[in-house]
Amino acid sequence: MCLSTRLVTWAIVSTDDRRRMSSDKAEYKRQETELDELYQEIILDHYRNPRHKGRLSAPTASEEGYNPLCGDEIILDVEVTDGVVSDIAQRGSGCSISQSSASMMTEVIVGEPIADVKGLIASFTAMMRGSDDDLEELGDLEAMAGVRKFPVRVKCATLAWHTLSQALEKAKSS
Amino acid sequence: MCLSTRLVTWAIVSTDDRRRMSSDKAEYKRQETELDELYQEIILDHYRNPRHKGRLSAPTASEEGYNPLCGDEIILDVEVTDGVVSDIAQRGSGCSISQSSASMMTEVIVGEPIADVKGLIASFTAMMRGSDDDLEELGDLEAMAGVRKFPVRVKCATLAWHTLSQALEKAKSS
Amino acid sequence: MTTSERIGALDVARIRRDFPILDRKVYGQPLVYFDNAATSQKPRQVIEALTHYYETSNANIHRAVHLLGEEATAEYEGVREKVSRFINAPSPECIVFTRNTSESINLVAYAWGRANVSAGDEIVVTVMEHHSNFVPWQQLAQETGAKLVVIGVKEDQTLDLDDGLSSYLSERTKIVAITHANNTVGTINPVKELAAEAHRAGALVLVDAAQSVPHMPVDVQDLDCDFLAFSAHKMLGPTGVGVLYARRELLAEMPPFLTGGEMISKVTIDETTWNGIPAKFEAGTPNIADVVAFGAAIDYLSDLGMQNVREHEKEITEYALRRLKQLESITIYGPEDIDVHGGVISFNYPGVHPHDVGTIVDRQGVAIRSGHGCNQPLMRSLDISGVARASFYVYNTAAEVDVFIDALGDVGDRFNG
Amino acid sequence: MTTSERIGALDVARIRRDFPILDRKVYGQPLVYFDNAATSQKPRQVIEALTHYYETSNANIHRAVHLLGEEATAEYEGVREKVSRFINAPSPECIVFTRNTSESINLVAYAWGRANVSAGDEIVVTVMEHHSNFVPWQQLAQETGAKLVVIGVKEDQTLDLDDGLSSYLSERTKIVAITHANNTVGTINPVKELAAEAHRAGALVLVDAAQSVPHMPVDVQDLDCDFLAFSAHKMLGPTGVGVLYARRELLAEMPPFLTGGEMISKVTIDETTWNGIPAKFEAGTPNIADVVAFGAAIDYLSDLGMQNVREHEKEITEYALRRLKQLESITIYGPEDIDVHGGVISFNYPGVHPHDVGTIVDRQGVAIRSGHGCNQPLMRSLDISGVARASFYVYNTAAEVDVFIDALGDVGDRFNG
Ligand SMILES: Cc1ncc(COP(=O)(O)O)c(C=O)c1O
Ligand SMILES: Cc1ncc(COP(=O)(O)O)c(C=O)c1O
Ligand code: FES
Ligand code: FES
Repeated sequence: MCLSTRLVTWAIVSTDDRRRMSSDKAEYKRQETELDELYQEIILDHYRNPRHKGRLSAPTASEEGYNPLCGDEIILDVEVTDGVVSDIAQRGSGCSISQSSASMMTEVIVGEPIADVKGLIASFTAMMRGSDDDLEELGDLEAMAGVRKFPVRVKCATLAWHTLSQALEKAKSS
Repeated sequence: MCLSTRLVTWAIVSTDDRRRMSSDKAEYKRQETELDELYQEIILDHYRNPRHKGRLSAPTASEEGYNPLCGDEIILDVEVTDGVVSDIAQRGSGCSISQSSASMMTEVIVGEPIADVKGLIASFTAMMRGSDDDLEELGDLEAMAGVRKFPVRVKCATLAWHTLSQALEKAKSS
Repeated sequence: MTTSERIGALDVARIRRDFPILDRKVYGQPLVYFDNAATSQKPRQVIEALTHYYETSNANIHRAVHLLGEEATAEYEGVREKVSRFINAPSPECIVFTRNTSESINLVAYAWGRANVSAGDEIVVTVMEHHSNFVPWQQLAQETGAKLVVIGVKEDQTLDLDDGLSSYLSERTKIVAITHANNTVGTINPVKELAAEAHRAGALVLVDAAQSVPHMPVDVQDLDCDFLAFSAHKMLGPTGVGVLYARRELLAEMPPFLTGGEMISKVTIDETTWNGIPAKFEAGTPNIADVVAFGAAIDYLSDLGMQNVREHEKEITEYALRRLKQLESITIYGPEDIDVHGGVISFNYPGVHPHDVGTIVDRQGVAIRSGHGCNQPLMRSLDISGVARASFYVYNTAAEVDVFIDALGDVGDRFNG
Repeated sequence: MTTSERIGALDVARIRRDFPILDRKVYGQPLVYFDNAATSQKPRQVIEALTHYYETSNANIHRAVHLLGEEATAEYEGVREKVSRFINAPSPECIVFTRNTSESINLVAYAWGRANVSAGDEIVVTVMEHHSNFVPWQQLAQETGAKLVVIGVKEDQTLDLDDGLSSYLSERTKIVAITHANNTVGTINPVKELAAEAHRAGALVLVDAAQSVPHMPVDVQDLDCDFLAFSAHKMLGPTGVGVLYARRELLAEMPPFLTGGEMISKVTIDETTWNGIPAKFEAGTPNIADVVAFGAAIDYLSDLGMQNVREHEKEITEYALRRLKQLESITIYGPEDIDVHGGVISFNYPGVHPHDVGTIVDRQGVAIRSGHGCNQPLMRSLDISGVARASFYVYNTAAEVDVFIDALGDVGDRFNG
């Protein structure tokens, strides 16, 4: 069995090698670069060390977000005081993109007036849709722009933001 | 509207004429001959003037046959006396093939011993399946051989015979 | 090249070149395909879309991170959008892909029906419904103890609405399920008016559009129906794809029908939560390739223009009716008024079974349908067991009608001659 | 031409030439398609069968007197016979065509289930069922008040049968619904033995064969199961075709599921009588073209020989497992024993989400699946939310496994490096 497996391996390697030859080296490089831009150090850092992870003891509103692509979920607790997002916590599970996006989001919005947060949500969503207009305003979040080259993963990046948007709606009416 | 219709007619006739040209004259003749052999005078006669049409007042057995191709039905009443099919009646509706087959069948089996009738059923069924072995024995029924060139219509020809076979089973056990 | 000029509503000579099967000989004769109400032929654009899909993007859709899966998903969902625009649905979410019209209607009868119809309620259908829009309601009525109310037809096989639809409605009427265009006698029903009346009485309306969407412009918002069902295979598309249009709120409220992969959001041992619409109604791997190819069929019809398709069929139906009427002792069914008569003609020779008619013309290359056409209640109301039926589509020509009429001559010769 | 010689169980080099999509580049790299458990690729023989059908014989089947209809019917019914022989069913009558495995199972849960399961009865499934063989039974249990009994798994993801199947059975057990081969961790279950035990307890057995019929010899009479379901699209066939095998007596007794055209014998205003089997279960126009093309897929697999297919997958799976185990800190799921492990490997990198793994290897041309694989109950029992999964088929090579392993190196570099 072992031998026969080796033989298969061998024979097919030789056929397939010819195909492999035709592999596009330049394109390979381009893809590596796109992956580098997706998995930037800052993103991996937030993924490994998520900020504001956990829950709030008395949130103004809580909201659950769900990504139909993968079934991953994020849960946000927000505390709103005098029109300002005074505290926030996030939990749930997901990929590096969704987790780091959530983590970075919590960092930038804490302490911000709701109106500004809403602007940020709009800017971030616009960026993920392809706009480069508000890149400066987004600061570190600009790192997320790399996701745009990975269309199926855009939902990962926006998950936390959509959830935030709904949490704020809830907070308003509560 | 009338004019425009005429124009369409006209224009398309000319395109289509070219296709028509390519119509196979020899094949056309062959098909006409096959149709002639299907719709023989004797078949059309039985179709127009079905024998033993109706019902029996005290049948030994009655049976309903159903053709899934078309939904047509045939109902047979048989009277069996001392191992002989002493009387039979048929009703229902169907195409020229099924109706004439039923009519011809009633004519040949009336007065025959059950064993012989069973032989006839077997011979007829064999003929419809393509065998030429028992053609002589079948007499007038041989006219039905033309149906074999029309595979989807074979069920029409055998409907009455299958029904008869089942009616005889019933008669036996009653 | 006069023949490739557009004369009449459609450039039929050019269209015919798109249909490979029209080059086929049947018993040595060029195929005259007049069985379009059963299923239509397919243009090479549709066949090529299928081939192209399998040769380049085939993958399972939704939830795939790889490129093929992404492409396949985009193509599949793209067709949902196309279908949505084609019938002017308010959103692609309102489009559920099924296998065929029959399944679309069963979906409603099971998922909506079991949740909303109970003993004593009423379901209104017509005697001219195809079995697929009759039996599911009959079964629902039998299972729930609801009453099936059946609208009859008049002499000319138009609905008997002399006393208005309201005479069939009651406070207990839950749904009116009605065909837009009948597949045997060709009657086109005034579904827009009927829908308005049914809604006033608080009933929902399901339109069986299997014979209308392929043949004329259909706008679900204009008709204002609640459900509408049709099949891809009758409109140049592949077999295996049906469409159910439903109002968004209805889809959202309805429990699912088939359960399993794709249609869930979360499954635990104890319970399952459903995916959003329309995914909730598409359990398991869908017929991805055929949905993709159906997109090419919609493009093809959109390019022709559905109003032109209808005009063409009107022309050819009028011509065929005129020629048929010249034949001796033939009975033709369906409304006289071409404005309420689709591209379908049913007829009988007295004393000749429709299957004999079918067999005879078949040997001259003409494919027509014979039988009850899944319209037994209507056949019974006409006191016949079946008809011979010719039905037309975009590639059919008046010259083909001539071939057909010639072939019918042979029927007369054999049976009456 | 050493490469076209047969080495190992299959002549893979020759097989690969039959699959046009394998010439495709993904992000500049040759496609390595390891998502076969989701859906397989299609050989040109299948694609050509589709094209050929639409270009020469397309027509609606059954009840047609014309030649195209006759041909189409013969081709469609011919494939029913082929399928019947392929799984050694006693008769083509036992084969019902559906859309997919999910619909096949729903058909049983609705038509058989609603007629035979009532409050207090028990339904046995396993925690490793695909949602399509889990949710329909869960729903049936909820609707009828029956109890859902769930067999768990052991450490190595084989079924926990230490106390025998009988420990899950009772006098009230009506059916045991069990997967033949799991689609995520690859476990092959001893369904023949389980069926015997279930039958002794008076329960019926449904086998979800979506992952077995495509990959190994399956003989329904040898397994002695009552129902068996699988999908054409996972075995080189087109999307849109599923199979339900059922014992003849069961099909004959079961009430119909979907109602409408084709499946009736007689329809009156008051009642309907059903057609014989299997037509009774095929309402409306079937997916004719894809069933016909499915015939070409069965021919293709029969030519290869299902035992050879299994051998080939064993070889490649063993090789892939050996190479994967060399990777640092990877967790591999599923049984160690290759004899009870299908051609599917699931794994995880600790701290790396499977979708990140999928994205990275995709950019090197390798298509794998990431996520719960419609196996949420199993995932939950493993306390994970998903896995990365590579699944193999007849055209996959050890060289492709090497490409895949290289690509995984990049995952380690990025996340752990
Ligand atoms: C074990 C198993 N059962 C059922 C299914 C459902 O098959 P389909 O999506 O074709 O209905 C699958 C497909 O993923 C499967 O792997
Ligand atoms: C009016 C009408 N409704 C329903 C159907 C059923 O369509 P399908 O067989 O595609 O389910 C047909 C097809 O003959 C039809 O003509
Ligand atoms: S894959 Fe689930 S959130 Fe990214
Ligand atoms: S067509 Fe009905 S019996 Fe011949």
